Amino acid sequence: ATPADALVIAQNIDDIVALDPAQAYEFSAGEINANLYDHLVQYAAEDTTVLAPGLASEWTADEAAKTITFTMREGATFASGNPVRAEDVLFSFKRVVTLNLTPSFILTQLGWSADNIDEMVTIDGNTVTIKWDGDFASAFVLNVLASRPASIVDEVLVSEHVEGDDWGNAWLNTNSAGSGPFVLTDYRPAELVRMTANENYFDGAPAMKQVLIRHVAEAATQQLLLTSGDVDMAKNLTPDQIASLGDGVKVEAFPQAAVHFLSFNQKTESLTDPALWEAARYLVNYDGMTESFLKGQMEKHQAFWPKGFPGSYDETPYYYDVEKAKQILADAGVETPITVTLDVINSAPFTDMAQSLQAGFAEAGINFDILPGTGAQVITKYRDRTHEAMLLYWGPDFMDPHSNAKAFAYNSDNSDDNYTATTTWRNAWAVPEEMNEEVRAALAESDQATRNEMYVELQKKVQAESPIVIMFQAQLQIAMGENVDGYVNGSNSDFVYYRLVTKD
Amino acid sequence: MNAIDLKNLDIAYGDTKVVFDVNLSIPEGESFALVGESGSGKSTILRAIAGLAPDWTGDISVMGGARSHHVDRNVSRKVQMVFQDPYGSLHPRKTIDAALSEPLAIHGLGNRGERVEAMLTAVGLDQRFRFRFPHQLSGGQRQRVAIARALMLEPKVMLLDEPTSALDVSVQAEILNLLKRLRREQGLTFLLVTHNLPVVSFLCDRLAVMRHGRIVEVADVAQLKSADLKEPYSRELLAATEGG
Amino acid sequence: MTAPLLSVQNLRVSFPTHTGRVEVVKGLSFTLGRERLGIVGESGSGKSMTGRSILKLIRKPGEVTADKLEFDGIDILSQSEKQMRAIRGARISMVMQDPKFSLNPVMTVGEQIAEALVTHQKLPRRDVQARIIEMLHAVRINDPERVAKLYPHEVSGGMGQRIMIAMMLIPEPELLIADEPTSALDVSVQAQVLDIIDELVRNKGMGLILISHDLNLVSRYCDRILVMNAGQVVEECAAGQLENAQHPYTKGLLAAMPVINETRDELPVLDRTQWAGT
Amino acid sequence: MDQQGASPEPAPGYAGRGLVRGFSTASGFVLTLFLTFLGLLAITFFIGRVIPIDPVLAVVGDRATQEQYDVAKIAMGLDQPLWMQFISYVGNVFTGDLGMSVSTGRPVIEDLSRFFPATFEMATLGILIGCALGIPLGVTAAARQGSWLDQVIRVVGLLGYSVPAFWLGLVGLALFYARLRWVGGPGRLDIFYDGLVEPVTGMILIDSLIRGEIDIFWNAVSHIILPAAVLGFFSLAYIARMTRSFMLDQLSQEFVTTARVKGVPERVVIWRHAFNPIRVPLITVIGLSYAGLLEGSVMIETVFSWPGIGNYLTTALLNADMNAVLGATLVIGAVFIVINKISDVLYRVLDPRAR
Amino acid sequence: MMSNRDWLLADSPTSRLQANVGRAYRVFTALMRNPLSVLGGVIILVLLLTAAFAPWIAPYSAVGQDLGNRLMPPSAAHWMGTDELGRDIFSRVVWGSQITLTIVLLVALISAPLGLLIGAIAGYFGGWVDRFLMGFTDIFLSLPKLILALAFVAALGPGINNAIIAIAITSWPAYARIARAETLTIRNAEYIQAVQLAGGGPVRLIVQHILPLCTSSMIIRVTLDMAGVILTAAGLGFLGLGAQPPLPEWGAMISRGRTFILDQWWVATMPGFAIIIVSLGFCFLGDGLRDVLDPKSEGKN
Ligand SMILES: Nc1ncnc2c1ncn2[C@@H]1O[C@H](COP(=O)(O)OP(=O)(O)OP(=O)(O)O)[C@@H](O)[C@H]1O
Ligand SMILES: Nc1ncnc2c1ncn2[C@@H]1O[C@H](COP(=O)(O)OP(=O)(O)OP(=O)(O)O)[C@@H](O)[C@H]1O
Ligand SMILES: [Mg+2]
Ligand SMILES: [Mg+2]
Repeated sequence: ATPADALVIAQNIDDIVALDPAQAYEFSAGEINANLYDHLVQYAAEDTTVLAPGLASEWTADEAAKTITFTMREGATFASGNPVRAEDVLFSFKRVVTLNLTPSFILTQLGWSADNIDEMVTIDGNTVTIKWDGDFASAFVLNVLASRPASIVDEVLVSEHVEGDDWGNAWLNTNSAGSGPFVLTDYRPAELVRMTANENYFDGAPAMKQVLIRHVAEAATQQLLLTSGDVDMAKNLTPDQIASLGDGVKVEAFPQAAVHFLSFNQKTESLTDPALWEAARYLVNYDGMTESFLKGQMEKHQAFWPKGFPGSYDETPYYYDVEKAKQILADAGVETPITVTLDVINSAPFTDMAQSLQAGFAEAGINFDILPGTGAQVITKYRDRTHEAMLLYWGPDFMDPHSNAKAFAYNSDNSDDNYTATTTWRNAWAVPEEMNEEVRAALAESDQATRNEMYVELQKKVQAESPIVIMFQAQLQIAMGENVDGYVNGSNSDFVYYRLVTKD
Repeated sequence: MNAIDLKNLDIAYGDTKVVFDVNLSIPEGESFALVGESGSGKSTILRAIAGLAPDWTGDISVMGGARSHHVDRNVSRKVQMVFQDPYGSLHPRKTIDAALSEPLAIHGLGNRGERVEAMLTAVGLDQRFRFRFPHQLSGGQRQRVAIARALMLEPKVMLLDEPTSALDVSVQAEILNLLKRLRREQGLTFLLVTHNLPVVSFLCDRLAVMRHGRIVEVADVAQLKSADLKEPYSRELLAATEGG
Repeated sequence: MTAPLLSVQNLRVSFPTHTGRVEVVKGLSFTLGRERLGIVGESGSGKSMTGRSILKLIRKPGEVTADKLEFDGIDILSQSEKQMRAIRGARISMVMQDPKFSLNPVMTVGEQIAEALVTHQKLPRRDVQARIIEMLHAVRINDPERVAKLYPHEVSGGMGQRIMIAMMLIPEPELLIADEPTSALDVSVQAQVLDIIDELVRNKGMGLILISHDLNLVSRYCDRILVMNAGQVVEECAAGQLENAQHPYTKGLLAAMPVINETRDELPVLDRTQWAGT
Repeated sequence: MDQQGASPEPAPGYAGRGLVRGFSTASGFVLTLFLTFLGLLAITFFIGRVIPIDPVLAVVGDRATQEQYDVAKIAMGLDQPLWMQFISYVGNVFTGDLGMSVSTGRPVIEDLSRFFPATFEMATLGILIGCALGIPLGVTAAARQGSWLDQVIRVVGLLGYSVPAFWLGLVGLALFYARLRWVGGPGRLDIFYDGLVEPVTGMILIDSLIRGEIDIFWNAVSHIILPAAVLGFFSLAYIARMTRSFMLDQLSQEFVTTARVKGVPERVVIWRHAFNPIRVPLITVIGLSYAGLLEGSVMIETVFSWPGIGNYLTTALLNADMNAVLGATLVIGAVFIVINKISDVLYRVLDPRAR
Repeated sequence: MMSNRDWLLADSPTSRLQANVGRAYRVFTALMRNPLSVLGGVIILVLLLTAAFAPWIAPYSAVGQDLGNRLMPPSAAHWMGTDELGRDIFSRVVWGSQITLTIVLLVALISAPLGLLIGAIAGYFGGWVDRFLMGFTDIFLSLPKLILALAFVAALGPGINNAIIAIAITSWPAYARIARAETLTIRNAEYIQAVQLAGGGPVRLIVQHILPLCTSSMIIRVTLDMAGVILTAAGLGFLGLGAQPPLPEWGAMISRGRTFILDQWWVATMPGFAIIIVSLGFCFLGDGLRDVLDPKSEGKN
């Protein structure tokens, strides 16, 4: 049994490399960060779909001047007791762009850099003015400011722990200096994360005095721990385990923003025919999978922006139809059989998905050789564009449709030396120039409704004609003790909140 | 020409010297015995001549040619050795046929089948032993095979290291007869190690008595027969043999 | 001669082989008083097996049967392992054929001898020590205090055999079986060792079975001789009568030995086909 | 014929003295250690080179820009030629600096001081269980060769050879933890005991005793016992079978018969005469299997959520976290060498022939 | 006319062939006398037959999916139930026997000869050659085994063949040490010296004289290690680096089935049983061979 005022979680956290918001980019690190830090504006625990005031109590945007001015919240303090000041905001952003670690691109796309940050972010008393450079809508900028690297850290506290010119990075990787509802008190990689409640949280202290996340890699072990009552929550159970859970345990489902797709590298000659792209869309056994081993874990979704968010396109016009696919291939004169390799991450459910795809595609003479590999291995290959077919997923960096439009519908330079971390470039798909234009236009559009409309159009195009077959949208199923209430898991790992959890 | 010449021979195993200043000349066709205390270095001398105890100083020559410190192919046609233990000197997984053909194969000699057959006959073994494994043979039979193997390359000199001490008297007699006959027929030179003086008396012309790594006395067999040995140790050996 | 110490009738030892069970001792019979009996025969004739079966040391899958195998009125074959333990060492002991393999390599010589003693007799430690030294001394080992602390690999073959003898004599058995006690020794040491046994046998009045293939040796140290061939006794005679042996096998063995004053050009050999054998 | 004859096992006292042979002095040992380490490092380095995983990606992730990627690559020294990287790594190692792990973001030395004791604790208990049961079982089987007891022991032992570890671990957890509640669950401690004892040795069993926390000690015992027993079962299987095989060799030796001739009780024959001489090869066997356990078992560690070195090393390797891989390999190599050295020394102590 | 048996057991064979076949026959009959090794032999035989006749034995395809029929418990239609993609586990186990057999054979054929050769060379030459080779062996031995295998799999790319090579590469050092220890005991034997005296060179000595003697203990050791080999392959499967899906490799099957172990026990347990039985088979056979091939026992009688 677990203590009444502590939430104990079994979770696979071995993906964590760094906890400093300027460096953290893995899922588990994101979840933890979300509970340690606040942003100027954020998707709050109470409703993760609405952008709410965070450390800024109010703001005004000036689209023409490309600025937003934030007024800092009165009386907010960091967990350390230090007041939250405008200076902290500048410090936080400056850290990120100066350190220039992975997540910094989210901020730097606003035109910020270590050199100009003092001009782009200016403070005046308790207001902060943010400037950006580029054709972006302010809605987009706000979303950027709600993202993980825009977390506000405690300048005073961090400054005490600076080593050399690391801006406190080493210290922040094992400690926290935020204003969030929890404070990081213990982190042992691949073992445990312990957070304790921040009694001074501006939005009220959390009910749980402690959140303990125990690293449990093995799903079966998580299940045993949960059913034995030694943890309150198990995060990585498979649908089949979920289905067979007995009494005393409940399951909550949370739709996620990540989309799963099959993509074809255009450097592979046999995969460049648009007819093949189209046929592929009829060879995926969408329902077979979501009704069986993906049940509850993934939902059929065929556009790049996830369902449930402004700008999403929810039609699923494609279905499993081998005959139709064969017809398409035959009409276009595509020679079969085609044999290509299919890279996939070597864990469930990806290998199962790959095998299901293999079986379906084989019907139409497209044979996959499945090459399972570790995440790092698959990514290495993907980055080098040496794969043929790839089964992977994509989660938006921040909750704005541009994040995905850029990944799925934009590729301004397909050359080998212009590495870009997008699905398009990595599959060597030279996006038609007009589509690139449309992406840029949508980004600049300030009218929210029009903007969403433009993204829907883009999605339709990508859905109909691209070497990327988007198949599913992820959903998290989290099993927890019946007495656990108030767990919030938004559409991605940045929106996992323990603040409202109660146990009775 | 002397079959074997040893001059100022010192032999060591690693850091310990076990044979000191040995000088011997054995004329061709002679049968010479080395007798003496256990551990006195008798086997070591034989091994040095054969090239199996490479750590020596002095001179060794065989059939007029100086010996190198190692085994080499040329010398194997001149000198061969028969070991004490008939159980340890045959490869347990090879038939007699294989053991006897091998020296021929190494030296690229033809007609192997016939030579093996002839040699089996020469050492008094029936042809039905030819495809047996060593464990199917008695000790005496194995020793015959070992002798046959040594003779395959038609050497002039045979080094015999206690060839009969592991055998009982009846088998010993057979082997001794065989050796005597072979020597007569093929004009071989024997250098025989033993601690059995009657064997020396039966098979040899001269003997050297060793103790503590040195030769203490060289004598004719006639002296042995007439109990005319000089050194006290030699006499002690003789006395023990003749018994109480 | 007193009542027989050991009487053996129709002793058979057999082992299974590819071609069925093979008897290696085939119906051996003899009796032994408090005297010295020699068993001779060529290698493999079953001498050691006879010795071992008296101590019931033949292990599966070997099998021992006998019409009678009695030691001092005790039927050996019907004794349990536990009962045998009381007999072994204390009343009958056996000098094993090869000291190199018959001594425990990781126990000191002294410990091994002490074990033979204290297994059958509870003695204060000091007395045990004294007896060991005394015994080693008796088998003519110089500096017994030092030797007692040595390990078997540190003693020479000759010492090993003498230690083996000391170990088997220390519990003062009534019957000693000595299996080739000197095979590993050169001639001068050989004589010394046998003299020691002989002396002890005479002084303590125990029975001795001396196993060897050397007829001269046996005739020199025994009262009576059994000549074995292929598991059977071919001849039994008094030691002094060996020269007059009747059986051609015995004669053959005798003749096959070279002598110092050798004049023969060829040694006579046994015609084995005469005795259906190995 | 020597004592161990042609038994299929390494000759006694061989104990991995590949390089040690010929050097018996301390300086020789140091040289051996040095060369072995160098070899280990070189091979591990080579492995790191051929693995098709980009170590930079492990640091910067898959969304980083080319610029960030390049910066990180230079920061990691990966732009240098391989031999330079190797030399500077070796140089650092000899000043005690194993570098930073990119997968935990901490100094490798700190990671190792946390993961290795966890494995050490479990492996030690495992090997103790393995010896405590395996040796008597092996001896008994040999003493009663061919009996039903012998067959049962052999089959049980062989099962230990053949059962997949993670299967046994999971079934063990499901039964003894979830169903029967006889033992603690996965992890080294119940979560609310976690972090209460300040690490001294890093081994909770020992630390809790040092700190006088008896409750925590018993809690740790209840957690470690099952994984240690699973490991123990595997080493038991190996130890029992080797013991049996060595014992059979000994029991057919003449000196065992000599002991029987003396009328020594069977128990003494078996333990004093037959068992004592096999202690040496047995120690080699135990040493090897202990070294094997100290490598950590990814499978057991995963199933039992044990923060051990096996998992650490595997994760590091799969992320091309070469500093961590090299560091852990060094530790494991050092353990291997030390264990071999110990079995060498024990060999000298226990076998008079080797003195 | 001699009966076959007489021919085989003839005391005086008339040809090399008869001598060698006769020896093999003796080993075989001795093996047959030990019930456990007979059992082992039968298991291996069944494995061989299953592998050879898999297409006829397996009632279903090994890869045919039926998502509607997934995770069915054992029944008359599916003797061992079905897995997470609705494939018949029995059929997969049957087909998997081919892979298991390949693994076992290839590892035995790669690592044992490699280890044998290295060990024999080190032992025969001694000195610096020995020091160098054994130092090298020790380095490999002190590298964590799974890591080494993983590294090789990662380097060579996934797939069962690469996994096999990786396992082979990690297992030779143990054999090298055994072979070396044995070579040391043989090296100074008089029958080796006799060949040296006849002028035989190192190659001939090692290949024709030393290796054949080390082989029997190697065969014994290899059969005993087979369980370990199968399990190492399973361990690679556990990490997702063993056989490529959808190959029915037993280790990969267990490893995939482990998430179901609490509720659908058969998914992991059935291939687990297969592994246990085959491993036992090899162990029993190896144990039997140990008694029969032991050169000590053969030299006598
Ligand atoms: N390989 C070796 N290494 C070191 N010392 C050895 C070796 N072989 C023999 N010796 C030593 O060399 C000395 C002479 O040994 P050698 O074998 O020549 O004696 P031997 O006269 O033949 O004795 P024996 O009659 O017992 O055969 C002995 O002291 C022996 O211990
Ligand atoms: N375990 C066994 N299995 C089969 N045959 C055996 C076994 N032990 C001994 N023999 C055989 O029994 C016969 C008699 O052996 P024993 O040891 O009694 O001979 P021995 O007369 O003592 O010979 P040696 O003089 O060589 O010691 C031999 O032919 C031997 O091969
Ligand atoms: Mg000698
Ligand atoms: Mg005998």
